[in-house]
Amino acid sequence: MYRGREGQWAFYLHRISGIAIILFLALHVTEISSSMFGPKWFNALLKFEENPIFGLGLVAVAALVLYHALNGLRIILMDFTSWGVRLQRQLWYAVWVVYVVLGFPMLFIMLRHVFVGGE
Amino acid sequence: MAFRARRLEEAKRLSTSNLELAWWVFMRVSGVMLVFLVLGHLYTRAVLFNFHHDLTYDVVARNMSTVTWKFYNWLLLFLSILHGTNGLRYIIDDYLPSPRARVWVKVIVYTLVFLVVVFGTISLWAWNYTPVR
Amino acid sequence: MQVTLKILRYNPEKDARPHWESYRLEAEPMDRVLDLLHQVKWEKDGTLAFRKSCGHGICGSDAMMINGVNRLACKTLVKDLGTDVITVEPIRGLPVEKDLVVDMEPFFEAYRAVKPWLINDEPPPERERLQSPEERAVFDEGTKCILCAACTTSCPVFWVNGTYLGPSAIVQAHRFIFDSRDKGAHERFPALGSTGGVWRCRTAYNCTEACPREIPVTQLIEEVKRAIMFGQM
Amino acid sequence: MAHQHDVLVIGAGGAGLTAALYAAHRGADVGVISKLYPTRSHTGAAQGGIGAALGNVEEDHWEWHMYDTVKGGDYLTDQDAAEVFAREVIDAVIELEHMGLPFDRLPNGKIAQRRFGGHTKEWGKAPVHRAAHAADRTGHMILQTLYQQSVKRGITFYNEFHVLDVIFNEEGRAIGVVALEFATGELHTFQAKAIVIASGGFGRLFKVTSNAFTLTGDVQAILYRKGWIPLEDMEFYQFHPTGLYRLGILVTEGARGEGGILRNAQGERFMERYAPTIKDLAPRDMVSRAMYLEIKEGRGCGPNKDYICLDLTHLDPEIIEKKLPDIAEFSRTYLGVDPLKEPIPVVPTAHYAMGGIPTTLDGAVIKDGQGTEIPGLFAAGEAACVSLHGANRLGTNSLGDLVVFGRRAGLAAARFAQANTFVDLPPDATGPARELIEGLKGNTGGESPFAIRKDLQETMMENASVFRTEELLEKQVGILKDLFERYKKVTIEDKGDRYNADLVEAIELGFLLDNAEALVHSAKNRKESRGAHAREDYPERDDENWLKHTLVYREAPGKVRFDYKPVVITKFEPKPRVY
Ligand SMILES: Cc1cc2nc3c(=O)[nH]c(=O)nc-3n(C[C@H](O)[C@H](O)[C@H](O)COP(=O)(O)OP(=O)(O)OC[C@H]3O[C@@H](n4cnc5c(N)ncnc54)[C@H](O)[C@@H]3O)c2cc1C
Ligand code: HEM
Ligand code: SF4
Ligand code: F3S
Ligand code: FES
Repeated sequence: MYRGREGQWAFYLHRISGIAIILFLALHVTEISSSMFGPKWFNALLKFEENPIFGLGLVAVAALVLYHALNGLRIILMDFTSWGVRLQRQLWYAVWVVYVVLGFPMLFIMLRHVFVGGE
Repeated sequence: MAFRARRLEEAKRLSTSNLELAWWVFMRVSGVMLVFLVLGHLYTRAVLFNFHHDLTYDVVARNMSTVTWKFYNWLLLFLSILHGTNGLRYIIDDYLPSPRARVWVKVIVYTLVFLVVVFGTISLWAWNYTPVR
Repeated sequence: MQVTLKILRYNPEKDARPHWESYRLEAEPMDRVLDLLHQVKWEKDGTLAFRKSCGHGICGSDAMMINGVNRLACKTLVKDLGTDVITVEPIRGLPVEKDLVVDMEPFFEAYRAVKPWLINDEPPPERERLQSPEERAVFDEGTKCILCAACTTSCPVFWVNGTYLGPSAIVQAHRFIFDSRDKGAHERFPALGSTGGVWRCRTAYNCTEACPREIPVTQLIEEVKRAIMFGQM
Repeated sequence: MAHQHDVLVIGAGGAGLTAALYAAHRGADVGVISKLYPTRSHTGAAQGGIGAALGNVEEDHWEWHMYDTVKGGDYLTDQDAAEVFAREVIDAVIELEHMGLPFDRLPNGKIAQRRFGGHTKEWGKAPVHRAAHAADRTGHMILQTLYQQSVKRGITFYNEFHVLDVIFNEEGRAIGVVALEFATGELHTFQAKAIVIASGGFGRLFKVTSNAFTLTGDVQAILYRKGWIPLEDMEFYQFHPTGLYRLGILVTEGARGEGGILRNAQGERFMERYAPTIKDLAPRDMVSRAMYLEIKEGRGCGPNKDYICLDLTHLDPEIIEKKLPDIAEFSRTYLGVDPLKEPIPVVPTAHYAMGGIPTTLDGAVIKDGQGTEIPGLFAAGEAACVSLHGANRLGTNSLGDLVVFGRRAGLAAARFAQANTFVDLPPDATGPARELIEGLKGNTGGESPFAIRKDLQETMMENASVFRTEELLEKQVGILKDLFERYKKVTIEDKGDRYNADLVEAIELGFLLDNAEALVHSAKNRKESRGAHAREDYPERDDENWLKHTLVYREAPGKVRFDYKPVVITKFEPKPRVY
């Protein structure tokens, strides 16, 4: 493995998260669209997905989306400002700070949904 | 540093190779919009609701029947699909060196994506909530 | 001090595929990796092949991957590596010809594609064309490039996508596009704006980290992107 | 494989590329053979600048430049060459600018110029700003710019082809070249109407040198081996005063041009004693000798008292970072010395061959003291000797030499090609080159080329560098004889075809030995001190007997013959050289 630094890992992670999201999105849309076939079918599907495996999968996708979104903003700053490139490393760390700040509450709530169940 | 075309032929020559630039800009513009759309979607669906238990046909259908949400979701669908598919195109171009394989994979991917969009759009407008008893 | 030099060897006349070979060497902390390669070549195994010329980072012959990062062998001192196990591999993304020697032709093809020469058809004045120190400073960084290919062959996009011009060629384009004397920006645009052009750059920064001339490569690439964008819209 | 070009240029440094461009400009079909990728040529290492009396900073005249060149060359400079040079280099610099060379600029937009060793105004009164520069990478920019123009013109390049032989017909006209393709090990023949040699110098003869590993005087040796082509003024080899301690990597004279000072262990600015007027900016031979003397008399710096300190600490850090960024970096990288804070340890380093293949003002190679031209053969750059530099080259005059005489050689070659036709190569043109290769691959004598080269470089440094005596040179003649014997038994490990660097280095070692032979014998022959040639046993310049160029021929291995060529004197009568 080439020993690249922050930029390289930011790129790989952005790419991997992008692929994962588009794959999930395709499934997700198909799934929701299946509502066309009526509530029975749809509710059955939702029931099936109550399995925590799916719940965790969803959490993972949400985590990837959050990274992709924040790093996407980092990329945009680098592309359109004169200082973004100079501060790219700091920006990447900032991405992780914001990631934790936004991500932790979200993670907490979502995990509770998965494991604690509804009231 | 003068890029602006001064003559017609020049403008033509330049315009032919503008496509990649347009996509590049689109990725950024759509990206910014998606931040709000996707994170909003995530928030309303996964955080406000207990998506894992409370999400039922009823809940979704009631929500989906308002025009605002229809439009919101459709924009989300459209932009993220376009953004994601163009991203996939970049990736396919990068990792598939053989032009033949590239064409085939792209044909398949674009067809699937097209079907997903059509399917999604139809179903989106099909939501019409009448509570099931 | 004793160091272990591991070299990825490949001789197409003998080997089916590249393989690692290790050499125990006596080295000084101030030795260049190039000195170690010479020690192997001159004292242990004369069949080792690598390029070199100037020995002080100015000719661009000896870019190679040292301990996982692209560098010039003649500009990397043993002490700077901070370890006594040193691995050396050919740069990636160009066909390996023998040991550390790669085929540079694709690299120079990209170089030629961006028309790396001053384009200005107006008849020149009697004396020099005038240019203010400020105008000169705008493109200074790019003029330092020694065409060593360390940047291009560190780029994760270039490794997998042979059609990408690569950062080095874009640096060359920058050097001319931002030269106040140059009038040919639009002639370079087709190559730069095509599918293999600047838009392929994913801002991975390996190029900037790798450049032995400390050129802010990514910065220049981004400036070229913006120049094209604002010139077009 | 066989190739054909009207004009064939050997070498893609500054001289070769200029020649190729101008020959192509005249309509010739040009091919360039280079054992390196063109941009790897050592012209790219040149730092300080290119001297031309542009007068952008202060008043300057080509006559002053000519005078400085002649005086710097200790009056061995051919004054017709110096005049042509000082006039034409002005246009050449402007032309380089038009080609796109990014010179540093003055606030008024003109090309910036700096001071350099030996360049003065009003016939030696004070240093003058004459060196046009692009930071401290002027040579790099010249090489890049010329290569860019060659690419634009679509000139044919044969990169990584090693020239092993030049072919002549019975009338002594140069008709072709044989070269080894590094990638495949194949021998190629090149048929040409005119051939321009621009293959650079041979600094690798010495242990401490600023020159690249590849500067081994190949084509000088190839011609010298023929026996009937001489080499001129080989005894004059320049040692640059400021090479990085132990490594020899160059610190440009521009560092002193910007105000740097040489100091001995006591911190004394010793050049005040040797050259009271221009001090640290005296010509290189004088400064190098002064440094040697300081070290010899125990005033060297460091624990072993074996180097001199180049002090830049009093300069504005801005100047160092802006105008001398590369040398600051070399010092930091290779010595761990920050020039902003500490003086840089330096020693004289083998730098430049004033001598080489003798030519006319148009670059035509000549074969005797009467100036008889060899048809179809031209030379320019460091490989050649028009005798612009005489006994000692001034800083910045080599880059000028490349473009002025490279251009003249290119144009003359194109003219020759227009007036003449191709000559068929002999059926086995590659014969001698093949024998050379097979001989080396077949040798089993067990001598390592590395060991021979090391001994050669060390003994040349000891016996034939800055100071010379009859005794030392005699000793070196004996050592060379021994090294030639050992070379006959040289054995290489790599017997393959592709990228056989082992073979190439062994061939280059053979060429180096020939250059050494020519240099040492010429030095032993010249019984005076002049410019870079300093004989302790003959400390005075002797115009009566030695105001002439040496031409050295190889009669048989280890046996040489001398001929002489008069020095052309037009404007300036030889005078004692004081600064
Ligand atoms: C460190 C340094 C700094 C210098 N600074 C200055 C300065 O500031 N100002 C100045 O005026 N001068 C300077 N000089 C001197 C000047 O740079 C050189 O003398 C000059 O560049 C030589 O140019 P060239 O074209 O003759 O040869 P080079 O640039 O050395 O090129 C030689 C070419 O010949 C080719 N070649 C050689 N042998 C063969 C073969 N057998 N087959 C095929 N090809 C072959 C090589 O591949 C190469 O392309 C400096 C020199 C050095 C070493
Ligand atoms: C949420 C806000 C989002 C932002 C701000 C964003 C931003 C970006 C940006 C700027 C790029 C271009 C990267 C580059 O050129 O270097 C990109 C690429 C990409 N995006 Fe997004 N994106 C977002 C959401 C999405 C979504 C929802 C998907 C999936 C459907 C997605 C999939 C991709 C893919 C596959 C790529 C290509 C990655 C690559 O080429 O390496 N993105 N994104
Ligand atoms: S930009 Fe830097 S790394 Fe890339 S080729 Fe030029 S000098 Fe080498
Ligand atoms: S590593 Fe490659 S992706 Fe761009 S920033 Fe450098 S060229
Ligand atoms: S040998 Fe010239 S750059 Fe390393």
